[in-house]
Amino acid sequence: MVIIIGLSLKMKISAKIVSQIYYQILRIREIESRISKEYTEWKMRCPVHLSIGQESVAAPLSVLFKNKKYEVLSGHRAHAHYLGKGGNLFKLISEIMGKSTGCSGGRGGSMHLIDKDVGFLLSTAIVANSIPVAAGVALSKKIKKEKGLALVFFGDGAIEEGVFYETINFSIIKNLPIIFICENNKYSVYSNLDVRQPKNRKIHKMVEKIGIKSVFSNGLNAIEIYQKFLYAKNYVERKNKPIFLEINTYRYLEHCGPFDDDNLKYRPKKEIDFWKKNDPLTFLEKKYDKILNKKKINNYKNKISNEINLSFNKAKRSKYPKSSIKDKEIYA
Amino acid sequence: MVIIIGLSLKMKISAKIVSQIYYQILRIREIESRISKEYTEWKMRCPVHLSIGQESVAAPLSVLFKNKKYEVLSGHRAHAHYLGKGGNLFKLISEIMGKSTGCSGGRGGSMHLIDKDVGFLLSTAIVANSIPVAAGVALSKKIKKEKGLALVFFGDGAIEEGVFYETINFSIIKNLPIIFICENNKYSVYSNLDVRQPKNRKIHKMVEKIGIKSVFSNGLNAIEIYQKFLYAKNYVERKNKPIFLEINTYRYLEHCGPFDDDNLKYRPKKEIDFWKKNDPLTFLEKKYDKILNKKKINNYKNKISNEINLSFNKAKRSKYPKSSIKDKEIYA
Amino acid sequence: MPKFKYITYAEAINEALDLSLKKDPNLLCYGLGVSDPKEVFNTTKNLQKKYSSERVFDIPCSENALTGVGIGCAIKKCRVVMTHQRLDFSLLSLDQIINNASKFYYMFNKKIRVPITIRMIVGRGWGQGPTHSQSLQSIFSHIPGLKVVMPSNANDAKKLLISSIFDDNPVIYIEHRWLHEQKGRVEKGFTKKKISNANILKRGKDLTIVASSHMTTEAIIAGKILQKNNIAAEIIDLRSIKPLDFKKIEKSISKTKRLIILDSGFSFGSIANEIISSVHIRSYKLLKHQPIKISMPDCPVPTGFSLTKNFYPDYKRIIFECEKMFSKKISYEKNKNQLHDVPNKEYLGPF
Amino acid sequence: MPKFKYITYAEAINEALDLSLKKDPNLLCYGLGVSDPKEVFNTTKNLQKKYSSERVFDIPCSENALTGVGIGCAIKKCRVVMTHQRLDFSLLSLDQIINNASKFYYMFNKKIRVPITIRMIVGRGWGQGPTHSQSLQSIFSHIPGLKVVMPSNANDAKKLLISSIFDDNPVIYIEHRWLHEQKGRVEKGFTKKKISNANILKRGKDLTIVASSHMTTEAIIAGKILQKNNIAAEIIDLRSIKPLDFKKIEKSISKTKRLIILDSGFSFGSIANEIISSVHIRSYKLLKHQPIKISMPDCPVPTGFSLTKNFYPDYKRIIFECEKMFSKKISYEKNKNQLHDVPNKEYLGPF
Ligand SMILES: Cc1ncc(C[n+]2csc(CCOP(=O)(O)OP(=O)(O)O)c2C)c(N)n1
Ligand SMILES: Cc1ncc(C[n+]2csc(CCOP(=O)(O)OP(=O)(O)O)c2C)c(N)n1
Ligand SMILES: [Mg+2]
Ligand SMILES: [Mg+2]
Repeated sequence: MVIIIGLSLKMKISAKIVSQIYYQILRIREIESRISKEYTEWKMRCPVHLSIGQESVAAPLSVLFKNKKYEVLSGHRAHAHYLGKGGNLFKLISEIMGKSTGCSGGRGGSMHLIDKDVGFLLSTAIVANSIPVAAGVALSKKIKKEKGLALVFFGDGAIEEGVFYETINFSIIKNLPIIFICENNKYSVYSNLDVRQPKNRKIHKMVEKIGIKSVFSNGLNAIEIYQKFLYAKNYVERKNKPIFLEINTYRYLEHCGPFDDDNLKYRPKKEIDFWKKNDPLTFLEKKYDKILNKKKINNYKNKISNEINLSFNKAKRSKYPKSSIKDKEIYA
Repeated sequence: MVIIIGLSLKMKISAKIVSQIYYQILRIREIESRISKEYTEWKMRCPVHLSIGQESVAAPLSVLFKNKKYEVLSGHRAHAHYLGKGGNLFKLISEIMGKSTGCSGGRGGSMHLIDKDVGFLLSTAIVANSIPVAAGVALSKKIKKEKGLALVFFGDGAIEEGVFYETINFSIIKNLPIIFICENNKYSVYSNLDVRQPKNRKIHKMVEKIGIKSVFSNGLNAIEIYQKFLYAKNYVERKNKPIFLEINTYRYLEHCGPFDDDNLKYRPKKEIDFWKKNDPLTFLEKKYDKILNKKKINNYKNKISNEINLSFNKAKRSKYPKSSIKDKEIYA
Repeated sequence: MPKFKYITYAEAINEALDLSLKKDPNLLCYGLGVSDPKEVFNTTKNLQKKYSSERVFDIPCSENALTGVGIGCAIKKCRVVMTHQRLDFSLLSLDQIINNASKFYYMFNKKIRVPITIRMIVGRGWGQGPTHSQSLQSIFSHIPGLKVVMPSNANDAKKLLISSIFDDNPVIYIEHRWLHEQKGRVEKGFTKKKISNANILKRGKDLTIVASSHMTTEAIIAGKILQKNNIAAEIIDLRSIKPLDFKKIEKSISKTKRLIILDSGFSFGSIANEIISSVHIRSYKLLKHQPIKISMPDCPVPTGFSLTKNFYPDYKRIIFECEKMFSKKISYEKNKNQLHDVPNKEYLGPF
Repeated sequence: MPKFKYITYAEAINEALDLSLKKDPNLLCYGLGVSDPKEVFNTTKNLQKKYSSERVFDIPCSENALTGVGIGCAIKKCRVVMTHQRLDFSLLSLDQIINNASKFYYMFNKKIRVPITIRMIVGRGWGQGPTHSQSLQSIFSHIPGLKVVMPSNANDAKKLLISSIFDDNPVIYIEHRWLHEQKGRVEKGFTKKKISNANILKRGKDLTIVASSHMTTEAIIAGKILQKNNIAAEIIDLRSIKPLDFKKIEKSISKTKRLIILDSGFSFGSIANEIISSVHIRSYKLLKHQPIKISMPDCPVPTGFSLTKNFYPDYKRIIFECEKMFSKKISYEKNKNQLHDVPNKEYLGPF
């Protein structure tokens, strides 16, 4: 039997999927915005790297990879992936607030999230260092003949760390079931790709030459992203090989923290405007106006707003953990 | 003015150059063979990684890069590069014997060679870790507006270390004057490329996609290697950009030590035979029989044999260094 | 004209870099963020503008290669100052630091030198957490061939940085994020301070307190409280961890016969042990009371607000130990309820 | 059937791996050379053949990624044993070991465990030189969350390796190249030894000698010589550096009142200091004589034959210190002129 894994963007998309994707983008947007707003009460005392603008990269998780057999790992900018994967909002907010009800018991903070129950394996704060860990997760699935695959999210900066290449190489040799997702927002902190990588480099083309199947998705269109993820999923599950996915996207706020930092002028106004004009939510609203009508959107907003209010309030009322430095906390 | 850097292999090669290249290959071969022979007196008490079979990669150094402004760095298998660059044979043998007259005073051994006077900057024993150091040397030349360029030699195993990619990336961004030379002998210790890198990967093609000019040379033909080096030199000096050169080659003896290890059978007999049949010396003797006649070769052999005898004898008579662990030996 | 000015630790570092870049036209200064709008907490302010992007530049996220590049420059007599915004990021480059930089001078028989300075900033507070707040001076000072300095105030920060840069050895220069905004009286001009000279911050006859970097801040507070309670503590600021000025410590304890060491590193294998062990080996009967080691617990640093409370040793710990040591109650006003996870009131996260 | 057999340290390791691979079908064993003809000095002999190349395999030269891969497997309950033919190569992977493996259990609130064992072999002799012979247990044991074991004999090598593999924490398992060929009486079967239990190799009332790994070999020789000279040394083999069995040391010195510590690491910041410091802090008046630290000098290890002579501390150093400690001449036959850079006569380089 020949398996054909087509990558046709003309594939028919159901209204349900459009709605689901839209809903998830909206949800992540609203949650991150609320974090941004409440941050200035200075009660969330840990660094936060918000994903506003980049939500559509995470949204397909909620449709395609909800099952626990799909295991997600991420880096410092992980809220969206955690939420997309079905992570619990209350536990996320608790964690950022340092409460005992946090997904990492307040020990990890925004950059160290975990929720094994939904297959969100972990996120780490050192650029690129969860990439090989994800490959290990994929390897363990092969060894244990588990179904599913591993997904790991990282930025364009991570492409500059040697461990990225080492991991891609190894994943090819071992045919690991893993999707590598590079969320290319063109910046590492305040530094443009130009000072960090060769001009005109196409990351996915370079990566392809290492020997791994590589796919690019236009990040302006959340449905295209969804389709590329679907393709990637089919590719890995049917071919038993790893795949690399580059998605270009844009962060609206500052690298770390709750504000926008357009005043610092490290990003051209034209560039910012371009991305905001093509915001994923507006894009979908326009393109699928039949599906995404006012009423539906308002319903979504209400539902999300309720979820947010409940979670934030509960998190605020939750207790701080007590410190323990006993050996049994440090050694298993 | 348009500068054309041609890469025509039909370029006319002078008899002088053929002779020089042949001489250097022969010289390195004879020296390494003598080391191999005398090693079993167990007086050279340090690991040695011999270059027998791979000499033609180093030979062009003696013709094209003799000047001190060309600065060479290498790894664990460095004798050939040291010799090709004009390093002193007596100092090399002394170093391997641990004598105070060694190029590193007996402190470094075979894997840590240095001879600044001839522009052999250093070799190190950790796979790939002299690669970024070489890029730093190239950067310093740019800063100080020095002429020349840096050359760094490493194996196919080094391609697997992340630092290699990091360095290539940086050298492109900064337009560093450097030639990266990958001596691809298909093995890392006993491990075939197959268990370490994707099947059918062409290293130079992968590296090219990182964004650096890349060139491949057939390692069977020492004159082609010479020509590719010449091309690389012109490229770097005229374009002020880095270049990557892959040369396929073959090691005749064991990875580390004086013997052959064909009995271990980790390399197919056919493969070994193929390379030995196409030995660089025989290849040149056949192809340039007019230039390389018996008499000339005998002259060369005598000259080299004299050099070797003198150097070995002098090294044997040389003193061992005294140990000092005083602070002034460790801190400059 | 006054010989001093009153500037912050960050400004002092900036001045040291500025003067050094001016002095040595081949000096390079690079690291993630050195030319970005925040300029590494202002420590690299204006340097790129002044000295060009050839010499002062931002880098890719490639800590390992860029350390090797720095070593390559250094052996060619282009000195280098490389910066890590957090010490933790330098762990990616330990092969270069340990297998190359620290060993070249000795193993190449003194034929090359590696004048590279690696700035590492230790984070603290505001949820820096386990991977943004490690103070690993122990690891670096264990390696022969490296020097390790940890300035505690603006004047030392400036002079020790200039000395580090113009030292012909690899120097690990460890800053503390909570010191950057502290002001101090700083000598003007291109001035150095010998690496290996501890500094007596306060004289006293009853007790020797050894500290370094941000820990000296706590030692000073404790010193004042103790003084009011008729205990005269001598406070020694190590300045450099390696070489370690053991002589000055020995001299002090032969007078005070009592020793407390503050260490910002994890307890097991901390430099505090090196000092206590040396005291024990060289004059094992000298002390009237067992030496006290006050260090970070052997536990990853948690992120949450409540968890870091009482996690870091502070002046109260010193007082507590002194109460036992001198068998007396020591009275002091508890600090007004300042938040424990910020260096000062003006500080708002997240960085 | 006898319960013991007489095999080498390398064979004991091989047996531990074999039994563990059999016990746990998800256990992986990989590293450079594990399936090559030399099979890591025979320690991984036949394992690939027996357990397939899925579970036992050679890797690319990518120490950093493969450590991360091991961590990823481990959190998914696939235990991993990774091997470095030299400890020095592990320096490429310290970000994974320190920022990830050591911290996951605590920072993720005990929700994941990292049962990875990283074997590291310390080289010595035959020109191993500065980058193939470092014994950096100090660095690893400074990090909370890691365990560090250093077996000194075949039986411990086997039992501690099994324990390390089935421990739910990251364990750094440090072997010494010169022990691989040493034979010992090894218990048969799948047996473990608790990590954190030091071992009293010899009882004595006059002096406590603490050692670990290959250094115990020297301690044993010295112990015999001392015995003949009427000095009864108690020899403690640490077995694990972290956790450290300080209780056993304390008990011994409260009897002997004298302490010598052998450490194969560089002196400054060595674990010997941790022990001496703990003794000083907990019972600073106990010893009748100052404690003695015998360690490697603070100097990169040179390569040349003549330079490594007298570079490594040996039993003669112990005797020398004891002569001072007990103020008496100790007589012993000097060893026949055996070469100092090989573990035994059969050994011929270069590896
Ligand atoms: C090894 C390491 N170096 C530097 C940092 C500091 N840092 C945190 S996030 C970041 C930017 C990374 O950029 P990218 O990977 O593109 O992710 P983005 O923030 O754009 O999502 C940097 C440099 C770090 N955490 N780890
Ligand atoms: C980081 C590191 N890992 C492993 C080793 C052990 N080692 C020494 S040489 C070598 C082989 C490297 O192969 P390659 O780069 O192809 O060079 P070749 O020996 O073939 O010339 C290895 C793995 C090392 N020295 N450093
Ligand atoms: Mg980015
Ligand atoms: Mg090779």
